[in-house]
Amino acid sequence: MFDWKLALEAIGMVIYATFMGFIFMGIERKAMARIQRRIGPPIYQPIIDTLKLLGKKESVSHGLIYDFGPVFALGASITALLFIPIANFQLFSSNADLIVVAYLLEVPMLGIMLGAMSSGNPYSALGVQRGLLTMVAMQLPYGLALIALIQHWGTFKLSNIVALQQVHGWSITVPALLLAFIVFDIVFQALLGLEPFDIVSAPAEISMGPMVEYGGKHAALLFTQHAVQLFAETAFFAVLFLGGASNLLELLVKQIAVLFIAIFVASIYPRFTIDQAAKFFWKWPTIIGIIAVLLTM
Amino acid sequence: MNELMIMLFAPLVAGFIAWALDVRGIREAVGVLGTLVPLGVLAKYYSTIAGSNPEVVTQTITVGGFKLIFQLNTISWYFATIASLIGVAMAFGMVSTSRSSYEWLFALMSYTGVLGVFLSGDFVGFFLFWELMTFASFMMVLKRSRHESLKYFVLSVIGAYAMLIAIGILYAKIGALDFGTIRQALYMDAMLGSISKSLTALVFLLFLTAFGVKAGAVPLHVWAPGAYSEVDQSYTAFFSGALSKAGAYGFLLLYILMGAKLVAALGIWHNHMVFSYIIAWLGAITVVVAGFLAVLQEDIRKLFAYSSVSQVGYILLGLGIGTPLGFTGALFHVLSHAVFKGLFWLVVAALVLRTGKTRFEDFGGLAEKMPITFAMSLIAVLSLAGIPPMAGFASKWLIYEAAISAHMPLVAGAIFLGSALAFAYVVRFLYAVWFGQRPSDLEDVKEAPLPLLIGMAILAIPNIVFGVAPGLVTEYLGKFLGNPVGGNYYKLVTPTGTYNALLVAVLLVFGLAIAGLIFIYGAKTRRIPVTNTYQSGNPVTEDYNLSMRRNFYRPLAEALDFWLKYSWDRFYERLAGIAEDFADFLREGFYNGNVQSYAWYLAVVLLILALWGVL
Amino acid sequence: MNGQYASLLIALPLLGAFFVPLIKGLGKKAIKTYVLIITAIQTGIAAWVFQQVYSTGKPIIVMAGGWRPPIGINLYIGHFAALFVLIVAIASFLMAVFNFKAIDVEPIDKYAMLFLLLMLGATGMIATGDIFNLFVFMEITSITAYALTAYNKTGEAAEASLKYMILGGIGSSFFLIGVALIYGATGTLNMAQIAQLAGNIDPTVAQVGLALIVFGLAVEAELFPLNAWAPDAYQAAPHPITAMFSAFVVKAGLYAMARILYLMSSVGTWHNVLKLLVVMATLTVVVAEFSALRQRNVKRMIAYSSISQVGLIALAFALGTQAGVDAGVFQMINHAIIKALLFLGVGYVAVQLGGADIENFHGLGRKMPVTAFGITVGAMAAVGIPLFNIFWSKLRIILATVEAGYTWAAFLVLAASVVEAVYYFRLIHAIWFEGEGERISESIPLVAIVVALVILVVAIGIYPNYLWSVSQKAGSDIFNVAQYIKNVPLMGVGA
Amino acid sequence: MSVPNISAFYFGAISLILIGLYAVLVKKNILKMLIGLSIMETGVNLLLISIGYISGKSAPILSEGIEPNQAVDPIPQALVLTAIVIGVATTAMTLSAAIVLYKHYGTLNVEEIRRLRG
Amino acid sequence: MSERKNDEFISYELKEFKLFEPLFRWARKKSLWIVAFCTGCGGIEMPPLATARYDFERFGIMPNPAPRMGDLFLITGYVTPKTLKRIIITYEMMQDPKYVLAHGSCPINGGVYWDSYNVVKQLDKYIPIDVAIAGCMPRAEAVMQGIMDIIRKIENGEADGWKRYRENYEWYRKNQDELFGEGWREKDAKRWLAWL
Repeated sequence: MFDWKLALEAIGMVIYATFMGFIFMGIERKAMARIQRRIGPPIYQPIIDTLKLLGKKESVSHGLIYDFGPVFALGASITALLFIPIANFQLFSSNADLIVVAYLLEVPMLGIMLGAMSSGNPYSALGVQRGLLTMVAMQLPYGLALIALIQHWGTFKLSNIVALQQVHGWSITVPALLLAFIVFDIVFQALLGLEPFDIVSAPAEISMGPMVEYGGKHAALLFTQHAVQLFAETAFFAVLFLGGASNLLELLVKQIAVLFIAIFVASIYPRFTIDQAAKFFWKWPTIIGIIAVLLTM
Repeated sequence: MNELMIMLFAPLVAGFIAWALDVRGIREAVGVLGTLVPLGVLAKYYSTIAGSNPEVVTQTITVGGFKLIFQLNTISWYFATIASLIGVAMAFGMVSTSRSSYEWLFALMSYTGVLGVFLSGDFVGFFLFWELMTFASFMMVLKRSRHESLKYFVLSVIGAYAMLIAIGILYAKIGALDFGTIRQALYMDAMLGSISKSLTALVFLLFLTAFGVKAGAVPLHVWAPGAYSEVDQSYTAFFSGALSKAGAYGFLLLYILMGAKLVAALGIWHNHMVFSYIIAWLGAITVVVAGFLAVLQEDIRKLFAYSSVSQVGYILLGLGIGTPLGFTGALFHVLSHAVFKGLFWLVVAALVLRTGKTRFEDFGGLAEKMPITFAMSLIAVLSLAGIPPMAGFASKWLIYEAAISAHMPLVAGAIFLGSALAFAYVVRFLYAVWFGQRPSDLEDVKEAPLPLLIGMAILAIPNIVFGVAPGLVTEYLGKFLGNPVGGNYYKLVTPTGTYNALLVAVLLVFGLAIAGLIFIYGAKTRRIPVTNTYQSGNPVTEDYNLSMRRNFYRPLAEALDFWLKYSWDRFYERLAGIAEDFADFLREGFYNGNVQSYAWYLAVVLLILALWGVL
Repeated sequence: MNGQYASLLIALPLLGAFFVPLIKGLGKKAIKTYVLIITAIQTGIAAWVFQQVYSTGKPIIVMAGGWRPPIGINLYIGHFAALFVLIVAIASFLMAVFNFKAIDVEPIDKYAMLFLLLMLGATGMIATGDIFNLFVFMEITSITAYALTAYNKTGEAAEASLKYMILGGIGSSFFLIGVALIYGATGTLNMAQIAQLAGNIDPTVAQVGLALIVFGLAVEAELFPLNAWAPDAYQAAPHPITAMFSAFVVKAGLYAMARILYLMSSVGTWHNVLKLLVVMATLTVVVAEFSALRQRNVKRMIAYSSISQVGLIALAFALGTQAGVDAGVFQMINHAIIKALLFLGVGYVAVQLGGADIENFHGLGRKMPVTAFGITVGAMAAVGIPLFNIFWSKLRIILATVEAGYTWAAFLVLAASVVEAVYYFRLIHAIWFEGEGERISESIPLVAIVVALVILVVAIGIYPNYLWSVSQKAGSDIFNVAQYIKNVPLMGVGA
Repeated sequence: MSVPNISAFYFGAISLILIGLYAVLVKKNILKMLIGLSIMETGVNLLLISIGYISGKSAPILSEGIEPNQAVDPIPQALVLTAIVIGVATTAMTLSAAIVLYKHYGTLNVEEIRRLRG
Repeated sequence: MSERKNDEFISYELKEFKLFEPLFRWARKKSLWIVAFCTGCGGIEMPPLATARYDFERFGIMPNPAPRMGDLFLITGYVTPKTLKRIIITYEMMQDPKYVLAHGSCPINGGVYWDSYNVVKQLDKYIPIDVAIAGCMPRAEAVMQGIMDIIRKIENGEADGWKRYRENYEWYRKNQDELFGEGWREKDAKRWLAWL
């Protein structure tokens, strides 16, 4: 009963997503550099970095959970990826709906936290705390944006939402869902850990936050996970608000568009401290979210 | 037919025997046996209840002029099985943690109380076992601390007496006490409207306080942290696992008995039933408030106590939604909360038993010392945080579905915030207790004793089984609620969404395999000690504990300082103080010892009689 | 065998009391055993009467001097009277056993006489069928109560008995005015005939007469404003006497009030007297409970609790419905058992450890485990915990109160019983979980009594059916007056 | 028996009762209170007698000259006898209590005798 | 020497990944992460490289605070014993293959502080240096040239400082203990405890 076509499709999609994820990270660094009038690294730089990390001759571990953390994170990201309807590949999205995917996208956070906590380094503990508080802060507006979306389209299934958007036009054309789009975009910054809310791995303050103790293949795993997560998040964003895509190229264009919004916002804003971020998230995005939700009641 | 009686009174009798014998070995054996009997009887009845032609098992006895009816239908079987499952786990836990037979007696008495509440078919039996359950759990807390126990007892007795008055009003209006007649009369009355609107509102309010106190809804949750943390922790598994479910069962009863009448009396607002909307909002507020309080706690038991209150808030919310899907979600969450919270409390019992400490700053780095307990707590963490392949997620997912499809967006938003808070305080527990540098005095900590581990295993297995195959539960609940949730046993299909638990688990394994491949490919890992961490180059020593366990969420407290000024505890303390001062004033004023003033009281009464005559 | 020797119930204590001075010379222990024998015989007779009345179903009518009522005075021992005379006898028997340990103040023979007369007074009040006879028995009970309260010869005892006397004196004189008015209006003193004629007498006179009688009896039955003497009397009296006070003396007054109240039920303005009584009873419960909250002396605390529970019984009687009266009787029986147990326990602790302050009760669980267990069971039962007997009667009363429409009264009573739970559980915590002490030997008979009462409490708690049917019969005995009138062989004379 | 006509005796009895009550309520000294109490009892007894009195009839002693219907109603008189005996007993009891109080408290003022309170 | 072998600081697996070695060497060349542990006065020379004018990010070089992930260890300027302790600990935390780039003349021979009591004259005795850039704080172009040298050396496999450190770890260890005294790590760690 194991249909090989779906399995091959899945594996192909995972490889494609990882590759494109690295490219997105490269685009991100390249765009930031270009904004600062620097040439910036080649787009495929993250692939080189990951290969270099994999090639490290020595690898250090603080215990079983320290190793299990990144592995679990990457596993969860791949799972989340396979539930999102990428372009015309249905993959497994018929078996899960929006809430499941939203939760699966947050599960890698637990993997990273597990690994970071078991390393015993106070910087990583501080990173974990900030990561969790950011998640707590952004969860309410994130939920409200999703609820507005679900209430408008009346269904939880991603494939249905994509189909409805093909018929009735993209979500952002609907005024209420435009508000939801704004809220989701702000939350998107925090999900990716980009500039205004990158308190989680604030490079200057707590040296790479949770990832301070990671090196060699563990860091490679985390980079791959970040790549897959980036691809999954942008695909999720595109599917929800920009009407999914009939083919990979169209999806790619939408993903890059979303990515550029995030990059432009990231390269302008300084960093919020964690309680400012919490207060901010519970003030404006939540209010806009409530309005969006009430409009689509 | 009298198996029901055996099932009901077996724990009580076992409790008395255990209390009377008070011999180390026999006491535990009798106790465990006492908890196993109900589980056995319930298992035997599964075929009749959930079989092809489900028929209700009833048993009536007359006590003191009242006719007590005990019935076992689908819903009471469900609740009774959960309670007995937790009871068995508690018994195994108490084998290793409880020292005195006093605790065995009252633990098993509260067990009988809960079973009685779930099985009783009329209000007198319901009230009798409700009081018995409250009293027994109160005596467990009384042994440990007077203040907490009195706070718990006063609140729950106020709840119980509110229920008694509501029962009295119903008895006065309908003349009967058993659920069948009351339900029939109230159903008819919804049309006729002989019971006035205000009276129905009063009865609803009274029942709300009664069940709200036991379930721990926000304004009445004050007793929960104190009561849950003061008691011997393995009993708390039962206390918060099963006893708070009696409150949830009460709310369900409210729907069954008075649903139609309440709708007729309190009306509809924006196509939500007003009374269920109130319950939903009560649940939502409980989830958020208790979640925030749980995150900011420093004591491990307080954290889980507030977490229990918040999780029961989910159940109330599920019930409050009112749609069959909402009920399925709520009742599934009853099972999953009972299971993972019971597991957490057994883990806490193991920790307190082995280390004797309860505050987060004294723990640390126990993952190596207590590996099995750590594995169990990891399962419980995954389940409570709602990570997909676990039972916690399935029930929470159903409640989300129900809330959003019933057009209750703000309530659904509250759950989003609540589940994030759950994630936060659960990870905080993981970090503070299991990881980081181990304080020097925890060096010789041994693994938890075997019976406690068995108890944990009993509760861990359902977590995984119902996580991967949620259909089992929803299909059983469907018998009672007109199966709103389709799909086979590993896949849930609701009109608006689907969740395939098995597939998520498979894909997670697939993803882990890929990640594992990459991991194995790299250089062989070398284990380094905790002191070999990057402290910007400074050498690190074992003596100074680097891990950050105290005030883990200090920034959140700063972000919330506006709300944290108000606390329900202080409000209730002041109320109690006022009551006691009034009592003093009354006593000093009235009984002031002077015969003359007493004679004046007589004269005053004579005056009243004289005036009375004239009126 | 007609029931003539039922009059022995009255004669035996009277003769016993007057023989006491004869055996005064034999020493204290002899007197105490003598009292024990008398109470034992009394219990035997009462048990036989109880068995007789409940098996045949017909009340026993004793005509004093063979004169038929309404000329002669008759003793009407119906279902209630048989039951309660038995309770009075048993309680006195238990307290007689307790005398051995508790009483050592000098004039033992006078104590024995007063003890028997107190029992006599209470039995008489319950059994009599004539209101003036009721006044006489009430006076006997009151006077013996005044003397017994002052028995300890301390300043407090004298003060307490003085208060009791003054208030009791006022109460009984107004009771007499009431009797005079009733006699003036109906021309007879026999209760049955009064019930017949009550319908057609002038309503104001009937109401004033009834109000004054109820007032007089209310002082004896400790309703709210009139019970100021009660806490002091309970505290100052010797321990067995306090137990007897709360077990049956107060109840006799309460029964008399209920009996007369229901006799005069055909009086026009009956209902607002009932309303007044409901208000007073609820206030009794509330005020007594609140005053017991921060009590340093445990005996006074239990006295307040007893007053509040008696107030609850008064509330049940004042509802004016059959269910209310049955519940009241059921509560009366349970309350008698509980208070006997509690006062026995507390008294015994006060005797052993010197004084009934809360300090002595710290760590009692280790010092005197059985007594502590008895007090704990008594306290838990008094609060209304399910597996004990008061739960059933309190449940009955609350249901009857709400059914009779007094929901506010139910609210107040339940709020008061929350307060009761608080101070009783503070006591239990003090006994078991605070302080320490080594074990003191406890006397065998008292331990036996405590254990017997505990078993009785738990037995009724688990299987209340028999006692409920008994109290239903007793309740109907009070409630339907028509049956009462038929039973009494009136001579048919009268205006 | 018709409604007893409110004759002068009743006013006397009721006024005696009220005087006694006044004494108990106002006087601070215990002895004065007791005196008030006994006045009240006499007032009650007077009331009791006056109920049975039929104007114009002789005392209820059936000597040779008096017929039963000429005599006054004997029952209240019997009641009064017992009431007086009881009054004596209570007064004796209260006086002895007053003596003991004086021995212990050293005062008869009702305000000071307040050890048992609260 | 044998017990030194499994010293918990250095692991001796030298397993060569034959198949992917050229790919990894290419990756190591193209992505060098600098451990932003700028010691001495040269620290301020490094940021200009990241600006638009020189932009070493073109070559895949990224300043990275965590030593576990870092490859290129910059010693920018004079090295005092106190800093040397931190340098050694950080260097040993970095994972092989790692390269050291010494700026300025001070690490080479003490430079301007040739006679100072507190400056480490020859850094090469304590940790292996791959490329040293002369000049009393070389300008950005010189540093870029140094980095180009490091990349070239990695390309043709000459940058084997980490191998040298591993093979004669004993010699390096002797020099370090000679300077700081035996078991200086524990002593230094405990020194601050009294104060905390």
